[in-house]
Amino acid sequence: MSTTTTPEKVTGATIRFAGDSGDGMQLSGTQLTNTSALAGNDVATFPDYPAEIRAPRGTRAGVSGFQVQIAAEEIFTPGDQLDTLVVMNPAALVTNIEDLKTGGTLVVNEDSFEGKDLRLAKLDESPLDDPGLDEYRVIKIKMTLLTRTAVEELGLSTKLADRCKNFFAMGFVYWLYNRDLQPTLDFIQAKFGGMPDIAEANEKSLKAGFNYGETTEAAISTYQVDQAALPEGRYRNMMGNQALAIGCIAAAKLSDRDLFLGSYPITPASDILHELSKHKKYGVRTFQAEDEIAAVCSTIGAAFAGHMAMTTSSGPGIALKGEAMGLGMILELPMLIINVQRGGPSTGLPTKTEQSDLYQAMFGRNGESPLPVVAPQSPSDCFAMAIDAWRIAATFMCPVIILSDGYIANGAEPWKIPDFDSLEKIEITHPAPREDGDPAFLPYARDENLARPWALPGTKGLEHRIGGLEKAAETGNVSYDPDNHQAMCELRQEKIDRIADFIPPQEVFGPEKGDLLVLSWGGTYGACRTAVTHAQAAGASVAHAQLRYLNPFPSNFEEILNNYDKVLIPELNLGQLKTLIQAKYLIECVGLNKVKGRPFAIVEIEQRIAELTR
Amino acid sequence: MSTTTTPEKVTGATIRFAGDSGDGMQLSGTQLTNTSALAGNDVATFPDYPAEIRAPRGTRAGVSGFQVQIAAEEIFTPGDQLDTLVVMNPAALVTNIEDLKTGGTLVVNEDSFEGKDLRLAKLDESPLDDPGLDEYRVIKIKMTLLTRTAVEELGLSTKLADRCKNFFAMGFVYWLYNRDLQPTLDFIQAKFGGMPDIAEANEKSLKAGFNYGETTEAAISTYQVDQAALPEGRYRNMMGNQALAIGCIAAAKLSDRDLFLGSYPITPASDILHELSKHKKYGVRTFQAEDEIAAVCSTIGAAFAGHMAMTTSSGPGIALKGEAMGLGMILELPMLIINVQRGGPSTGLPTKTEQSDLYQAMFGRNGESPLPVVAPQSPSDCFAMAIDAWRIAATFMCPVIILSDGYIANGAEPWKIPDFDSLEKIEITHPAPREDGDPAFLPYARDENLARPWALPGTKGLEHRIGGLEKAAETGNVSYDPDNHQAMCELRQEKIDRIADFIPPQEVFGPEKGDLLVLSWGGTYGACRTAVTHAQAAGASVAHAQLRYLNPFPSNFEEILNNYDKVLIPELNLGQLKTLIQAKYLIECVGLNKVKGRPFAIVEIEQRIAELTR
Amino acid sequence: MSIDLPVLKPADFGSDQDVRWCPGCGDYSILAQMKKALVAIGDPRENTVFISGIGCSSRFPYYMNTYGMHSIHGRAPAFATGLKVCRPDLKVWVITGDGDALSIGGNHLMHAIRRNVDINIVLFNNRIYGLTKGQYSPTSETGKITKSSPIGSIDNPLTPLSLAMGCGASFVARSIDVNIKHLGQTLLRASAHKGTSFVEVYQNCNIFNDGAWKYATDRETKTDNLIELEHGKPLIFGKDRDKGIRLNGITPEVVELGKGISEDDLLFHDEKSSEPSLAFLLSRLRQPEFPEAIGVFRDIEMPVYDEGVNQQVDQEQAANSDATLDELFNSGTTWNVE
Amino acid sequence: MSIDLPVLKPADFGSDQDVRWCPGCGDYSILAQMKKALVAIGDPRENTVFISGIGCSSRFPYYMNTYGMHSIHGRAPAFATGLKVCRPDLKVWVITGDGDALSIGGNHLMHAIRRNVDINIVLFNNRIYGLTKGQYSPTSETGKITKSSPIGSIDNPLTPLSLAMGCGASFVARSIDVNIKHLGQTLLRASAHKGTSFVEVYQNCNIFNDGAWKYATDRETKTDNLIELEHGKPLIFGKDRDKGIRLNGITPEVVELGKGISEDDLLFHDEKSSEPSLAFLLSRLRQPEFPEAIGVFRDIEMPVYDEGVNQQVDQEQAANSDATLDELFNSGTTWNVE
Ligand SMILES: Cc1ncc(C[n+]2csc(CCOP(=O)(O)OP(=O)(O)O)c2C)c(N)n1
Ligand SMILES: Cc1ncc(C[n+]2csc(CCOP(=O)(O)OP(=O)(O)O)c2C)c(N)n1
Ligand code: SF4
Ligand code: SF4
Ligand SMILES: [Mg+2]
Ligand SMILES: [Mg+2]
Repeated sequence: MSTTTTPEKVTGATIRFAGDSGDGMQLSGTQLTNTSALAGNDVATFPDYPAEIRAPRGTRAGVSGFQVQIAAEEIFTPGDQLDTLVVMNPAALVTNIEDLKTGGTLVVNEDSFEGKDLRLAKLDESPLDDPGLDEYRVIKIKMTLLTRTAVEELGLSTKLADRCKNFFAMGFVYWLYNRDLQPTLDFIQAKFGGMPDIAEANEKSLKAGFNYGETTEAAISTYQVDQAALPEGRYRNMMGNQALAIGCIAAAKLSDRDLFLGSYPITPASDILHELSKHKKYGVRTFQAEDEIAAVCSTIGAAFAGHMAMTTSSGPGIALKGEAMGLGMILELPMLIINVQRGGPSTGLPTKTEQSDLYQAMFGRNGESPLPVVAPQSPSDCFAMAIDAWRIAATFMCPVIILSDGYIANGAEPWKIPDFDSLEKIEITHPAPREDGDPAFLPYARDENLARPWALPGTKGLEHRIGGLEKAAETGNVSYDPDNHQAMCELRQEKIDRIADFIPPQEVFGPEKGDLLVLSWGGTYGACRTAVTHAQAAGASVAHAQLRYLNPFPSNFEEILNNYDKVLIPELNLGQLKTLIQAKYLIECVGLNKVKGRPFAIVEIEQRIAELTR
Repeated sequence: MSTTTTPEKVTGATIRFAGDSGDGMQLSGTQLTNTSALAGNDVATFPDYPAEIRAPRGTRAGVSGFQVQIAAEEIFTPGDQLDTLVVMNPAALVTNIEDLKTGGTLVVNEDSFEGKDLRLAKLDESPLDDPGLDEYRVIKIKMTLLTRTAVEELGLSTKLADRCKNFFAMGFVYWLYNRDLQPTLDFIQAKFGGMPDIAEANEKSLKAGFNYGETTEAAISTYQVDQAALPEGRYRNMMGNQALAIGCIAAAKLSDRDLFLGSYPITPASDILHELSKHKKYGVRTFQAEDEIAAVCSTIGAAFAGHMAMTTSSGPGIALKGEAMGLGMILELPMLIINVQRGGPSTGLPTKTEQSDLYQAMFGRNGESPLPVVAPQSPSDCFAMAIDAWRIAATFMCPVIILSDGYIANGAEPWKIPDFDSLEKIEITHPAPREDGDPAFLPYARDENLARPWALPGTKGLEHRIGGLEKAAETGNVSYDPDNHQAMCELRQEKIDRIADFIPPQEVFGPEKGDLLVLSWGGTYGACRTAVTHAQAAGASVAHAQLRYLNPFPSNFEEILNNYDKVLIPELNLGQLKTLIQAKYLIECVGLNKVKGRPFAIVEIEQRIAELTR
Repeated sequence: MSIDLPVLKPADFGSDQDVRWCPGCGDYSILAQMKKALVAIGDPRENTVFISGIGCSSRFPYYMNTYGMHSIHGRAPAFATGLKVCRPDLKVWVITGDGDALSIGGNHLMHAIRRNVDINIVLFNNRIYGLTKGQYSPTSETGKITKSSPIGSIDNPLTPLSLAMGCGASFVARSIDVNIKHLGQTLLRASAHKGTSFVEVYQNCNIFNDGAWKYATDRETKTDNLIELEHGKPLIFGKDRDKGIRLNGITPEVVELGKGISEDDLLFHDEKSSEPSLAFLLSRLRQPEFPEAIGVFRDIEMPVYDEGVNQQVDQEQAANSDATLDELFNSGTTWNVE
Repeated sequence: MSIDLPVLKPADFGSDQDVRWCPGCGDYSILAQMKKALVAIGDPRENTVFISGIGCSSRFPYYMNTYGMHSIHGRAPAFATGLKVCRPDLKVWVITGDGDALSIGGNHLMHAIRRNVDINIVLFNNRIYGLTKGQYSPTSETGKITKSSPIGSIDNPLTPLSLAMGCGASFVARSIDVNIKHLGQTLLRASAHKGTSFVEVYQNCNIFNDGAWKYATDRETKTDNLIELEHGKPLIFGKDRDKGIRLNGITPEVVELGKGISEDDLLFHDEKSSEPSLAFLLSRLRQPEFPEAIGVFRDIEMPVYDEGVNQQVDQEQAANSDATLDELFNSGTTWNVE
């Protein structure tokens, strides 16, 4: 690959493709991500699309975007402001332009700024005529025309030809950022190999876009993003939902059993179901239930059966599972309950991200019903968290809630691939069969973790009945005894509390004591870590703690909180973690709360840090 | 009514009937309660029965009890320790005896302490032979034999004759406490008038019991409980569920509309459904839904229709309603959601009381989904609370959660009957029809309370669509706009917060400042108030606050909390209100937590007060 | 007194919101026919309410300039029941999908039908979960390959109309998104029926399940694959109307007319039959063995739930017209403290 | 090799927990017959699991010395599905009531049946909510006076077997608590069937709905009010077996034998019919117009859900017997950082 312009070296770039939902922007972004990862960059992505399958073509509501940050250093977010924005139509331009940096590059498909396009975007005049665009480096390209011309000889219908536009746009961006075309050419072969015409058209368009840049020297400069200094190893790109799925398969195998998923589709959790349903060869059984209640109940049935059982959903679906989760808790059977959070309340903003189901995870059940809650911090962390969560569930015999979110679920980042054999096994023992003379089996006896035995149906001599009524200690028989009830409620709480000593102590990034601790959980990790890094570099006395275990809190957590004058908790909700921490430790915290269906920008956190440390 | 023994004057007495579920103990207790109330006593009751319909006869699991305190002064609980315990069989004796005061009276049906009775109660020897009984005044009566003899001439079957035993026991207790037989004789006529034989048998048994006391002078002394100095007025006995039902009918009428209840039966909430279904003549529509989800959804439909809509359930059922409650919240329609709490978690202890669904009420929904929560303090307070709750719902256009509990629901106390006309009206206005030229109707416009208009289907020109997706301010159209989402989340929270200025300020019983504040909510009111009264009398610097509004807290609440050195929160859970208060006010509180399926004994609270004020 | 009511046009029933279905989606046609049907029904806009669950189809209420509620997934019949019981004066339509109605919402559908609440339920059956991007649904054919069934689904599909019959439905019909006249007529019939009207509409999802109903909509094949039910008429079908359905005992069979078989030998449709067995049998006619029936399968009178509720209330109110709240407060045993 | 397995007695299937139903409750009889049936079935205790929801009937598992789960209200079929899909080696029974199965649990029942999961569902139909002390249930007759319907319920009752047929059930039967022999046989038939067996048992709740099935259990009336289905046999009933059911077109009618009507004119039962219309029609025979049918209505082979799931898994595992987790981890595009 050669280019006539000498590329300008940059440490990173944030690029967004934006166009109509039908324009293939998600594909463009994914390809750029993979190519860049292969080039050794660190990458982080943020897809953002409308709730409709195909929102009306050309409208603002129909705009779909995919943002990726590629970098020569370790990064934690898909970036705040854009270096380059590609827009395929006027609606995409007006809804995205404000994220473009002053001086940033705006690539426009000029062909789709006709009267009809403007009308669909509810615009009276072409935004290309807006003098405000002067602050950007605007590159107008007749992409539709050029693409049609590029594929002309294949004799495709105009409709099919126009579908290749995104490859043209991609090609141009590849030129701009000195990307290698080969991975995408390979992808085209793999994906469209069965339809040679389409494959060729896409290839031609991709190359045409690239060549257009080279030939016309459309831009003053192109960019070069060097390899990031990631730890040595083999990598692949990993999306959060995919990592959860693969992590769960690994967890099942590490504990030497098959996986069962009971689930009902819901955005943004469905992809876990999709992914797992592909892996039957690893002994995975997926049950697409009639609703969320059946999903969780089948999961409990599978846990009783002795499988690694799990259920996945998002906020509204989890609300429906509350009653059965309470049963799972009192049955003391191990299972995972995964909530990929989305914008709430109610149906809310189904395709947007939020962290507002923490209360629900902690308290959304009747009675005293404590359950462990954990939260992965990034797409690739989902893998480790799934295994961790199952280890807790199996060790303590209890359902464990994993709180992911839409941002993590759909975002991607490089994942350092482990050797399966290097992963720590999860030892589970089941009580052995008994003969007639043996002492009676006690299904609610306790081990050193207060866990009860996991006796599997089919095992002779362990026949026992479990249920949702309060149960007598040891025997598990129904008991209305007042003192027993108190003892059992306290015991179930105590069991969960003891997990604090099982999980790793809380780590802190930065000074052990100081003015400010930034405390985050879940997908806000990247923005917080980056902001704290910047603030530290600027000399602020600030540390960052990423809380991966939300219930119970790690054993050293209180001590850590007391080491800082102030605690800032940025959350994509109105202050839910803050409530938990204040209630438990009586330490006043400062909330930074955003509920816009979008992740934090790094600068939002930087600003607040600056205010609190100045 | 005359008696040969001169009665001993006492300020009050606590009496419990205990026998097999089939022995009619609930009826005996209820009759004694009514009779005593008619005699001008203050009364408070506590029925306690097994979860089974008819648990196996004669077993410990089958014991059913009814406790009543009758008093010549104002009382707030059914009493801690028993002055008199009536037991109909060995199982009842062994399971109840520990609640009897030293020196208390134990009335025993001697006839049912045969071998078979002992075996059913899993006893090797008759507990009547236990020397431990010496600390009580034991009165053994051959009740079965005496009852059979009393009704002999009627020629009833033995089975039917034996069914009258409870009237015999009642008669004896009436003699012991100098009660008038007439109200119960009237009751017998009203209830069994259609079956003259049965009516006569019951009458004869009642009188036989009374006469047996008088004739045999079975007891050394009888007791006289004088009239309590209740405020002037007309009274009736009221149970909590009944008061909720009647309060809701009143609330509907005060706001000039019909009542709709969508409900699915569940203990201990079902009686509200039963009660309301009797009142069709007041325009009440009850819908026994196929499940709790349909119940709450039909309620939302009825609220949309313009009715006063409500749904009732208990913990597990409320868990199922979570998703729809979130919809009700975002739709901003007024309705009541009543949770009559029972022992949890899961199915738990269905017939026992507990206060462990506060977390669920506050947080049991996905997303940022705040709802007002209120809690009546006693059976008769349910009436006022229902009206209050509906006033809040209609004024602020939101669902309101009422947390009652099994103790309040089934307990009874005198209720001072108000004049309907003296109750404050609830003014509700609905927007008027519009003509074609009128400005567009804005279903999410706001009034001074941030409430949106309640536009009724059928009104011309107000056609609008509501739903669970985030909605644009004012128009209510679907909106994915990030800033709008934040604004709407904050607005919905703000609206609920503002209710703090609408509800009455928190009252305190006792000194305005001091060593200790006892803070209670719901059914623990009586025990706390009594314990604080006693402690105050003993000179402790302690006050009592009964929190009837749990979300938001009253506007002066923080100030009050700060006026005391310590705050004690007795709750029938593991510290749920404590969590809320600590999170909000960062004030460390002391918890007194009981989860035994039973209410607090006054002495339990007294002890803790003593410890904290010593 | 005669008032000149403004005559509404179909467009008057459209709201100001952009319709956001995929171009080419069958939902557009149903929306258009519904607007026309409402014109024919003639109720004022404000007396009509559309209630839906969640799904592509369930966006429907947003596009209607009537009252409407886009509720939660699967529960629309329950909202509609509460509304209708309180406000029998309103016309209530429930719009739902095969996932919404039959998967998560199966229980509410079943109970609305058995109670015979006076609502009209229109089920857009595209045999797929559209909104969540293409998982198989309870009406998807066994072996279907979707995102959640990469090597084919295992579940046996439900026949919605058989289910409705199993719940004792009083009105059951089927139509097709592109048979616009038939669809319009069917909606009118549903509206005219007192009690729950259950209408299944074959609807094409051109994005995730394109051509699911091809056999029933293709010019070439449709006459052989569909049979239009008409009350009192024999079951005849085929391009040349030369085929029919005959009963052999209780088993239906396809026969050719002529060759000794006359119309009189055929099964005659009776939508008014008090027993649902015929309608049930007709609902079991499925491709490829049989042509599938469209039209009204059943339309009988049965006690209507919301009417019953309101009758009881009216009756009790009439019998106790002097009942006061004070009477309620003072019922039972009372006493005075002076 | 022959091992002497200890022969179990019915009592061996009883747990050590006190049975807590009301004296006289019909549930006792079903419990007794179940224990006997399990002896006949001959599976070891540890391979049998009872799963129930909530209700008086749902206490059943506590009284069986097998594995068991007393779950939450209405959801037992869903627990059973999860269990059976993972452990096809176990025999799974679901015990449920008319409220548990048909009210709150309707959706799960429907989907278990249509998927044809290999479980046996026994519905104790007492036409009342027992455990919550007597509200009307979805099978209560219209007009029923209960605590929640003081002037009579308005809901039309469901016929559980018609519903099951509407969901495409592969095995459907009905028996009566006090017909102990028939009940025992029916449980054995249910157990033998592969796929979902759905058995309705008429059960007396002597506390809240005593005599609900009097017509079917009273010595005097039962022969006239019941008809016992036998595969391949004509539908004959009556004390003197002198009455029968005949089809008039598709409409059943009661006829007297003799007077020119012979057995051959009657409707013949066929539990193996591939189409459910006959079974559906039989399920619609209701008192007082018709005798009600007991016995096996339908027993056909149909693809079984849990088998299908496990076949796919086995097949994929066999075809990829060398699949390693490392392969999974490394799939897709990977690159090395050195
Ligand atoms: C409680 C809940 N569970 C799941 C979802 C996700 N969801 C939305 S629509 C849908 C299925 C839609 O299928 P269908 O009813 O056939 O409608 P279509 O989109 O095909 O018109 C699902 C699973 C949800 N919104 N809420
Ligand atoms: C979620 C939930 N809702 C309601 C209840 C209360 N409840 C328990 S059993 C029951 C109905 C029982 O009726 P049925 O299934 O016919 O059983 P039966 O007692 O008659 O055997 C109800 C409403 C509950 N336990 N859980
Ligand atoms: S996904 Fe299918 S059903 Fe949904 S709008 Fe698009 S074409 Fe219609
Ligand atoms: S209430 Fe009825 S069903 Fe329940 S145990 Fe008693 S008799 Fe049986
Ligand atoms: Mg669909
Ligand atoms: Mg029942």
